[in-house]
Amino acid sequence: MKKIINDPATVVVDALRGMALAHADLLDVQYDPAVVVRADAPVPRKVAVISGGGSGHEPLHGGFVGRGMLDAACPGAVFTSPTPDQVAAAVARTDGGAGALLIVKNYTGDVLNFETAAELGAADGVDVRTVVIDDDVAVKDSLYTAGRRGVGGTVLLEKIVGAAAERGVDLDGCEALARRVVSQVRSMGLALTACTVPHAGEPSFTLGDDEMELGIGIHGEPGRRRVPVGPADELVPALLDPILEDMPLGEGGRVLLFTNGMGGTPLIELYLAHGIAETLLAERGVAVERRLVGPYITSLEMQGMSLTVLKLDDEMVELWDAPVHTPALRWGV
Amino acid sequence: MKKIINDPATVVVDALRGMALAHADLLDVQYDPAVVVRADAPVPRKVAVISGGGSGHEPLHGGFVGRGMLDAACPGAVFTSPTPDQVAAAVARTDGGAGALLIVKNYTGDVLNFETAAELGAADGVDVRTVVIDDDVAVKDSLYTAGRRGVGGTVLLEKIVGAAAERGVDLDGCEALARRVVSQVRSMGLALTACTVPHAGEPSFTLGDDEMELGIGIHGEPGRRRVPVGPADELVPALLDPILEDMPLGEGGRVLLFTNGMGGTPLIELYLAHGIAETLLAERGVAVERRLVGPYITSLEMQGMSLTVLKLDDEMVELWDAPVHTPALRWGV
Amino acid sequence: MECTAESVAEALRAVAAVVVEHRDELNRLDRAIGDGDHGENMARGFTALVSKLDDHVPSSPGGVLKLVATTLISTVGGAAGPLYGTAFLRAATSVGDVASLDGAVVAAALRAALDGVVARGKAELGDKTMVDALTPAVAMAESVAVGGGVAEVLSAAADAAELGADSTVPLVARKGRASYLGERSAGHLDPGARSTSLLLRTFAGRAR
Amino acid sequence: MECTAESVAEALRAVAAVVVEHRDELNRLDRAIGDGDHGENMARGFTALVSKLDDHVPSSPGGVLKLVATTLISTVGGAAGPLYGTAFLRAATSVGDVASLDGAVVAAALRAALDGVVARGKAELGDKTMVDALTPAVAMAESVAVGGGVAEVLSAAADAAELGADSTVPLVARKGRASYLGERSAGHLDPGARSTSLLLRTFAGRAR
Ligand SMILES: Nc1ncnc2c1ncn2[C@@H]1O[C@H](COP(=O)(O)OP(=O)(O)O)[C@@H](O)[C@H]1O
Ligand SMILES: Nc1ncnc2c1ncn2[C@@H]1O[C@H](COP(=O)(O)OP(=O)(O)O)[C@@H](O)[C@H]1O
Ligand SMILES: [Mg+2]
Ligand SMILES: [Mg+2]
Ligand SMILES: [Mg+2]
Ligand SMILES: [Mg+2]
Repeated sequence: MKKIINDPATVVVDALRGMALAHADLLDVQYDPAVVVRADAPVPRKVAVISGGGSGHEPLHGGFVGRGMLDAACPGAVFTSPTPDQVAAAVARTDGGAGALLIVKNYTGDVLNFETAAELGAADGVDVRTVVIDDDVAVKDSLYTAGRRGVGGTVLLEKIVGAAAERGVDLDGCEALARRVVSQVRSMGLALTACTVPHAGEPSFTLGDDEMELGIGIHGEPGRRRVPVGPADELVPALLDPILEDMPLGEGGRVLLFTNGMGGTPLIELYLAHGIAETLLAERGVAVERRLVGPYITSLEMQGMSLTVLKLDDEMVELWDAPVHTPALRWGV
Repeated sequence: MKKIINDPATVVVDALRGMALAHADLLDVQYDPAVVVRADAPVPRKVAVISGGGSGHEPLHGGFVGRGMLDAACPGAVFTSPTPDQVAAAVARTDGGAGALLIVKNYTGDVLNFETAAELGAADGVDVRTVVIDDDVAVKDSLYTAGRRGVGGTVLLEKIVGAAAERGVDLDGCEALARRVVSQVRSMGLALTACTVPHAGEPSFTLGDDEMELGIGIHGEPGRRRVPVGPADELVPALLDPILEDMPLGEGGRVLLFTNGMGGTPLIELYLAHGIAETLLAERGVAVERRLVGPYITSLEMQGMSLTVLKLDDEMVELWDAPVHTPALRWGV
Repeated sequence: MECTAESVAEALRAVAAVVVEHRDELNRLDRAIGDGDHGENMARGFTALVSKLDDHVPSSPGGVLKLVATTLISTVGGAAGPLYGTAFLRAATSVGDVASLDGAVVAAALRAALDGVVARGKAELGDKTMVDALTPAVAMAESVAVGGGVAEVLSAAADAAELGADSTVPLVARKGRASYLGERSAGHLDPGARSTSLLLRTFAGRAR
Repeated sequence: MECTAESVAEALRAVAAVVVEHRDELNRLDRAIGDGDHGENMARGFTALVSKLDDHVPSSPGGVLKLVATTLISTVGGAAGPLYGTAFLRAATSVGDVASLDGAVVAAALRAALDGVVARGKAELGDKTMVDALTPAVAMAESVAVGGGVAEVLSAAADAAELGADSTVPLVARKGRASYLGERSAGHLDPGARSTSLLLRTFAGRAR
């Protein structure tokens, strides 16, 4: 394992310190418990939008804290959900009197910890709602699994709901919007290499020289199946087809296409894959109206990519375009 | 070699197609010869700022085309400088009547090809100037080398000169500013892993499990020396000290600190390294007034990082803060 | 042996040492079918617990168990944090403020812990989770508690938990991260079941 | 054998085939002390040349050489593009519009090519570049050209270029990318010197 770190036990805090220095204008970083807070929080009468999860997916979530997106992010240990007291501290610190919406990726640990926190928050008199995102079509949503995982759709959800909250939409409205986004977004990913969690010191799985994991999550967990690596013209449909099977868009569908890098894949490959995906969508009569290309929800240094398709409506387009000013996404300001 | 590509021979063009689709509002991509042009080019009476180089360093340079930065970028084959006719086409396409400034990284191939292009441009009646950036302190600038390489400083140079051109500074002014930036910027990088050029199919060098290359360039070429990987607290000074030795800042120096990822290093490590670098600078009485953290000039999937320090003055700070709207850098708009 | 707050605290220090010792093993088990952090998570939690106990040992066994619960909840994260946290919280409530534990109290506490884990995590027997270790442990504890002391109860529970943990190997996971693997999760020991059996074995060892 | 535009074009097709055949070797040499693309760059250029020649063969040897120059300049990139481009451009100018080449003309063209490379790249003998292959080649060509035909001149040049290329092995590079390596560049054959000797050997083979 070769990493630019000091001690695996302090990686998250050490990185937070650098982040605090790099973005002092945007972020107020607290360390005990660890919470990344929007510098001007609490914003009076605004719904606080809060997310969090294991570290190692940067820029998610801390990189999305700021005007028009998240009020706070709770970074857990690497690939480990945050604890309830982090979430409770985030709620307390950002509560502007309009309640808080917790955006939770669907993993057992995240759901349980945020649930516990929501109970604590509610007990403190803040109206706290939780929305669980589960956009990963690689996992069958059945009684026999923990349900679909939350992956790339999380970034789009945080942007869109963050914009609504910034505009003064109330908690009911934000919650309803969030559920609508969740119902209209689907993702799938693949990995060409595994990643190494700092404390583990060795990769979470090993792949042969011409193998890849199809249907990978974002925690270095193995995927749905292991298949030979093919050309991009085969890889992209292997992600896009299951997404589209799961969300019939029909002719005239309008979408946002998000081509995401898993952390170790260069931008040149992401653009290449994005071009293929956009062309395939166009061939099916789907209109790609917005796009995002880059490493926004990652698995440490894993090589690989994911595609996320969000079915758009006018309101979502407007909210996507609305100003955002965070370390990782910035426009309109 | 595992990459999300189709044919090594068409990687650059295939990626350009994706880039054109992803950023249709910002970019006009031409394919023969390959040039990425600002959508609203030529801008009348504005100096055209043009750069280019081998592909595989994305977002450099195409990701920096747009308002307030580059008018055009010329992407060569992977790690191979572009040809003179690409550069000549970029000049012809962006000439707004105020001349063109070519920003060239100091590599024999780049310098020779841009030189030839400048001759062609001049012959066509456009006033073309060339500024060569050579900020890599890992290479001794002597008769016995091709001189220092152009690395991280290129990003800062393109932003600052691009802002000046956008404000209407004339060609003499842009050229003088560019030379001032070049004289005040220094960089150094390291690699934890090598990278694989698509057509080569195997890594450009191999590193042991606990070795790194110190003083790496951006083309997968081996570095100054091979040393054992240490903790971040040792790696960061190993980059920063040679930079500071080469550019005495003294107490009260004001700088921009750019912590760059080589493509395969996750953001969590970059923030961690950035925190250490900023702290070290503060300890020496150097004021870090601006910062940039992320993978902006890369070597495909190489794991590693570089530090760039630019000595600031008021004008540079103002130009750094000025609006920029490109695929990879965006603020103020 | 009397089962006071002090002796429960001592047993927990022993548990912490065992967890740290087995950290890599638990990580490795979790790497095979999860995300490789179970040992790390547990070690972080129990290490934090030890430094809290160094500060101050609550006056009753129930108080100590409650401290374990809040510490694990606020330091472990992941699935294990809330699950073990809830388990210890329910155990604490079940124990109440008695000054010393006996076999029946311990068996009841284990039952409460299991109920808490199931309430929180909704796993059933055979889903390849810690529930597969805890369920037989509780059953054995309850039958031995009819007349047995703390040592017998815990020792029986530990034996059963080990068998239960082993029984997870062939199972296909239906809860937690391992469930994403589907059939590929079969053939591996569940890390949470393993940690449950380690905890019970260590408690049993201290109670002798 | 007469050295007409057609036969020069044929020789260039042969060169293209040889370059493509040695692409991996040149890449490998460049990987050791450069960035691993020299074979790729040369193959791209000469492949483009072949398709231009398929379209149309200029009427004079000088015209063919000029087509080589412009094609390499616009398709090779890197250091090799402008350097080989300049070499062929100067050679074309030196040859002028004669209909057929003789030994003296070829030797003079090689001298012009070398001067062009040096003017463009500023490398000296011993800097571990293509200049180390081309310089002895020109010297030998000039001495053989006194009375020798095209075949003799090219064959002597190729022999000398091979020796010159081999002589780069122990050298420490002082120009081009390899110079960044300092002492570590010693012990490797320079890729540009190797491609120069391949070109000359192939020309020599076609002239026989
Ligand atoms: N729903 C559940 N009910 C009971 N136990 C569960 C459940 N989900 C997961 N577990 C247990 O948690 C263990 C994993 O814990 P850990 O690795 O610390 O958390 P995470 O899965 O969040 O990384 C699994 O081995 C399993 O025994
Ligand atoms: N200044 C120079 N003068 C002469 N030849 C040079 C010079 N710089 C580099 N070369 C030659 O170019 C070769 C490398 O070409 P190539 O790999 O195609 O370009 P790049 O170095 O830009 O990747 C070297 O092996 C060397 O022979
Ligand atoms: Mg985890
Ligand atoms: Mg090159
Ligand atoms: Mg785990
Ligand atoms: Mg090269």
